[in-house]
Amino acid sequence: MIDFVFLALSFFAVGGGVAMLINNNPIYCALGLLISVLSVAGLFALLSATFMFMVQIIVYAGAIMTIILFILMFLNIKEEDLPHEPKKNILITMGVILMIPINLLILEGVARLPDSDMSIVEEGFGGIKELGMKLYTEWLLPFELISILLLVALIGAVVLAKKREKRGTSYD
Amino acid sequence: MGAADILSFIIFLPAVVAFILMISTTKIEDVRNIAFITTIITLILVMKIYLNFEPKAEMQFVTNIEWISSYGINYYIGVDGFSLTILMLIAILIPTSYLLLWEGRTKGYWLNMLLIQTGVTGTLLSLDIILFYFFWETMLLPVFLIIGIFGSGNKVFSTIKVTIYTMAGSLLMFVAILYLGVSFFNEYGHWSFQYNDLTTLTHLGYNEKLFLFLAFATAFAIKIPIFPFHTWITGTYSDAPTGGVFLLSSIMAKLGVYAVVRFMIPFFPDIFVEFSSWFVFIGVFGMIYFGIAALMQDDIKKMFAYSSASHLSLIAAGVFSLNSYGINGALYLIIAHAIATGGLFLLIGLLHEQTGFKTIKDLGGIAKKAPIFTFMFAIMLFSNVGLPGTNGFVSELLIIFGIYEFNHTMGYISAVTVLVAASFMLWMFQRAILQERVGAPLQMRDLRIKEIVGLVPWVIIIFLMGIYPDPFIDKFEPTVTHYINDILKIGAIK
Amino acid sequence: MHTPYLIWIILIPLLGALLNAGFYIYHIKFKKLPEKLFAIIGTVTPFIAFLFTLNLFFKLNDGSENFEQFLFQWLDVDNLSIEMKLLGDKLAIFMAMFVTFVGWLIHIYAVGYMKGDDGFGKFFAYFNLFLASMLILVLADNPVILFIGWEGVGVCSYLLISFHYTDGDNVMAGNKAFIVNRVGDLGFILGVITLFFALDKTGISFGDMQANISIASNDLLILSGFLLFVGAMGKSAQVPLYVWLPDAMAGPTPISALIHAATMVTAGIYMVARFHFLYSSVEEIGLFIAYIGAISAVFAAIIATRQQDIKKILAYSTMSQLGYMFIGVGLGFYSSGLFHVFTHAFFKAMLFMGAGGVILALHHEQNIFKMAQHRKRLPIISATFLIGVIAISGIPPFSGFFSKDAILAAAFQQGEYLIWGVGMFTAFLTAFYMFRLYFVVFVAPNGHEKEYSYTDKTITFPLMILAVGAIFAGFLNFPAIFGGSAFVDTWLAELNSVKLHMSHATEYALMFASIAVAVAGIYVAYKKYANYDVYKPESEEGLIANKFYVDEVYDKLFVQSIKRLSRYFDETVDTKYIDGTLMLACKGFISFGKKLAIIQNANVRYYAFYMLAGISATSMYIYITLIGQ
Amino acid sequence: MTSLTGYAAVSMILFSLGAIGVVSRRNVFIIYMSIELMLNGINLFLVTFARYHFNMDGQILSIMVIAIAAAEAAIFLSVIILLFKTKKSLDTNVFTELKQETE
Repeated sequence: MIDFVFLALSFFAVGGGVAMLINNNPIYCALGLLISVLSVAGLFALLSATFMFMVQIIVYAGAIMTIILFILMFLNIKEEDLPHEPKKNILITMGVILMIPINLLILEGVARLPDSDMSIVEEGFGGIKELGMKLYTEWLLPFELISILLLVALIGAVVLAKKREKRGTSYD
Repeated sequence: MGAADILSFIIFLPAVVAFILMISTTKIEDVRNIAFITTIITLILVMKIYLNFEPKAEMQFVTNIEWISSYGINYYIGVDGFSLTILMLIAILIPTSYLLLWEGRTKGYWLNMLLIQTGVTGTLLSLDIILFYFFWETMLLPVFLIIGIFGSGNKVFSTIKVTIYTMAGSLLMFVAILYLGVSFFNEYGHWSFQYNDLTTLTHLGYNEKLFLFLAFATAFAIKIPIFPFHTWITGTYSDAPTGGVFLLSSIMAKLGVYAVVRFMIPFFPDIFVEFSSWFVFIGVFGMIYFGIAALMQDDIKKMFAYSSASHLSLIAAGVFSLNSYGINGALYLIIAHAIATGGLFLLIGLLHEQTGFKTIKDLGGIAKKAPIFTFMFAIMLFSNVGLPGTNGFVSELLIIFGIYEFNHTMGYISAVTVLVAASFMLWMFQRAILQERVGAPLQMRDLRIKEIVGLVPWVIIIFLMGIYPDPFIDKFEPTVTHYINDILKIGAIK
Repeated sequence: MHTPYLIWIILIPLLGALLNAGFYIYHIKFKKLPEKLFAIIGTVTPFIAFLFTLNLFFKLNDGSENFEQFLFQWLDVDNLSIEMKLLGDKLAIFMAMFVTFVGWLIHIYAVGYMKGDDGFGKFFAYFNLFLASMLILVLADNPVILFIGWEGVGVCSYLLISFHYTDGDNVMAGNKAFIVNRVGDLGFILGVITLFFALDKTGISFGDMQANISIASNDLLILSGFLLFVGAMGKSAQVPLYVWLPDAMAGPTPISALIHAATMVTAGIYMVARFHFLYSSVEEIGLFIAYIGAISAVFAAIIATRQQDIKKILAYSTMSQLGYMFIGVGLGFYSSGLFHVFTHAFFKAMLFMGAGGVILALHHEQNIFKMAQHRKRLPIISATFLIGVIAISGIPPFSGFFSKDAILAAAFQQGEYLIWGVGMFTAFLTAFYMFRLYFVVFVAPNGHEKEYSYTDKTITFPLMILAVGAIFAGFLNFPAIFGGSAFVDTWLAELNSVKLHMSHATEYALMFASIAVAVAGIYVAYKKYANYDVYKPESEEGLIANKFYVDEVYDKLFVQSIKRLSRYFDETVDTKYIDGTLMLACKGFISFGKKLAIIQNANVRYYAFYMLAGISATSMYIYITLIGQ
Repeated sequence: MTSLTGYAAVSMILFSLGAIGVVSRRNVFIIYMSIELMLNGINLFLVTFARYHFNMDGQILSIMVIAIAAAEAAIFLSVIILLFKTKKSLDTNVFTELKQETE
């Protein structure tokens, strides 16, 4: 059963990614990504990372994907705005060829690791409580730094997106 | 503050002031005044060193503390008769030159001038060769900026040319320095880059020494410059701003010669002796070559670039003649030439700013409008030509004596120096300054009181050193004798 | 004997120079000062120097030892120990005396001549500086200090010749004088160095060198003697380094009088006399000097016969007379040579000053064919000029006769009949061209109505004093043959390597011959020029009038070729070969860089692609090695 | 099937797809999404190994990654808006302002 779920989720994750890769229209791409992200969330659940599962759905599927779609609509991109990509397929093939050795190497390395139990853990792993305890004790400083980073990104986004008064004066 | 700390203070004061000024104020007057006061303070400190200095051969006011201890690199500075004389020269020339650069500079200009001062004094005083290399390169950065930003004409090209040229030489030197350090480690089992330690190397083979010698020689020859490594000077001197060209010609070029004496003689005495005749030949040849090439230059700055090169070649020939006359004379000419050429470049800078011309054919009639300017110009010119009564004469006389003792034929040829400089200088003086201009008279104001005050010490030094040279020679003569008797002769036997 | 006096002889004119310079700067920068101030400083200082010298002269005459004064150690490097020391021996005091005296008179003359000039104060500053340098030269105890004075007078002459610097030609003449002199200086320095090393570095003062002269090998002595004489050639305008002297007439007349008649040009002779110990030990070089002197004498005299510029005639005449002096010193008769220097200073200075008076009166007209019959209008100048002309022509009892005759007699006695013959011929030419000058300027019928300027007293006063000198200076060395004491000969006896000893009959015969030659010259000149029609000036063509085209040849040979060489060095060697090679390397790098820059197309995707390719290749490598294990 | 290798393979494939997208596509949006996909792949890897080692540090790291991805999303998207406003295009080949003009 678990195997089946894993296979299905993997299929959707990879399929979403491929869809994103080959589609021309950003909307379809975004949908492909959405599928992929949701499947990855499912995989997180399979790996007993319940909190991660939630975060993935809320942040990715909820927040980021919404922003992407929102901006796509906001920009009102027409067909002629899209870049003309005549050599897309050749490039993708080349990319695939390039990626194969990397994949091989990493998977070879992973395969050499000793096998271990990957079954779902019911209690005391990956839940909000356990993760929260760790996050606010051991990882407090990185956590705070991340929050500052988010603040900076927030301000930066506002500054970047705001209306310029005049060309050339904004850098002074 | 102990006496030894004064040297560190002298080195770093300008840079520290420059950094403080950089972040604190933007008013140009403040920047300039503070920079000027800084240089005056350094002058006073150097005076103190000069007076406390005993005319002996060994290093004085030594500071030697660990800097990068795992590789035996030390912050090792000190002063002897050689460096003291040049240090004094720098300390006097820089503040007075500020008086001539007083108006119309920007903040960056002054800051760079201060940084250059740190670079040159550091180069001059460091006795650890890595430290020396550090300052040697530091000195290049502000020059790069000052020419690139404040220059005129084809300035970007000139900047890049001078930088790459010098860097190429420095790189060779750096490799040689590392090689020396590693050899020292192999021989003694611990690291050291102090110049007196490196002189004790004994395991170096002849070929190794030869290559190291050539690497050093290339670096210094480019800086000096010696034929045929000179092609950067004309463009650079012509395009550099007044202050930059002043520092380049009157101080930095001299450091090349200084480095030859400081490092090359002790490191490779035997190679030095073996190749000295070649270098004397190149020096004498360069002196004549540059002198002749200067004759038909139309750009005054280019003419003086060649003239500088001509004198520096003579200095190099003096150094390589390996006797007391030659080296003393070369040192004396370093001072004489620094003052004369520095003054001339500053005055030409003034002329260029006032009239907008620096080509001889466009100039003329200056003497009528600016008599004091012409007077000062003439004195500097005469010193450069080497007239008796000015310091130029004493040095040229000694160098000719030195080269004559080294090799009679070379000596006869080297005496042509009395002709070479005179011919083009006076011709230029006639056309650019004295004789009436064809066409409308130029706008030119005479020197201000401030500028006269700036130049008077130079004039006094020119005549004092020309009329009564003995006390000046006495300051560095023991060092020279020490070099010749203890290092060169012993080294040559080894 | 140590005396603190000596330095003051130099310092006082130097002080005058500094004061004048200071006041002049004040004058142009702040407030106008009266000319009188400069004039007083300028004229009083040489006079005081003269009085000092005179005092020393009398002391020496009373049998005092040589004076010397050690001032300070000038330089001390290795074996080279140069002292700033002054030496007042008989030679030096003799020279200093007439330098200060004639110099003083010319200073006075200059007050009148330069009146109203913008650079009045500057002129006197230069003038005093010149005198001070000349005195350094004369009183120096070693050749290096001598050289300081030597170059000092060179600089002053440069400054004075190009005094009216706004005219490029004047400055060019100054440059020429300076550079040709520098050629001489080159010889001088090398001569000193050669001698110093030839003497095994035993010392550089004249005394030391004289004492050790036997150490040196003969070859080196000849070489150094020759090189030193090259210096003298430059300074004293001998063939082939004479070309600057005629051009130097571009300067105001007092300069010509002071520099090119009385003092500076005689420095060469003085220097040779100073090195008498060297020249008397190598006779070859002495003879060489005498021959150069003879060639210069006749060469200049020939050119002088066809010149039209009054000052140039006098300049060539100076050169010719200097040739005589070199004959004297070259043959070892230093006292005769120096005596001629002495008398020449009087009459030539006077001639120049007279010429200057005429030029000034005619508003700077210098062509002799454009001035005529001044005898009535300028009686004093005319009279003194006549005295000078007679003196230089060698008519007894005027001073020139005695000095010139002594030199010619010396040449005859030494068996150098060629030199003697050339000398006699030159004497004929001298009489001819000097009287040509006199007749054309003062006697020939006047065709020009010119307005005359007022002639200042300061101009005529020195003329008259000098006229007295020109007449009677000869008696200072009245030959023994006439019952005289030959004062100069005995005074300078220590220098002479040879003594005049001939029968009275020969001596009388020689004297008669030289008088006859001079009279013949005067007669020819009279015939041709006494009633010369000045409306038909002589043509300016021909070999002689063009000074044998020497200037042109020098220009082609040296100046133009060096200019061409300079251009070649700058444009071809530097720019094309050396820099060209470097730039070629740079251009190679640049074009290579441009080719590489194609992959740097600013498109981040491509950069990512390169990165990925790199990682991929690395992974491939690692994977293969991993599998292989 | 639910072994370590399986998860690793999925995450690697996701990462590879993202990387291929970055290098082969010219649409800025799709490049952005590809980057997100790569981050997802990495997250999956981290979480997989967190489970493998039974240590939650991996999960915390992946939370950090998500936070950074969020920050990146904010900046990237505003940059895209700006670029689209000025260039009227989503083609990366147009955004070559920093290229030096060679003659």
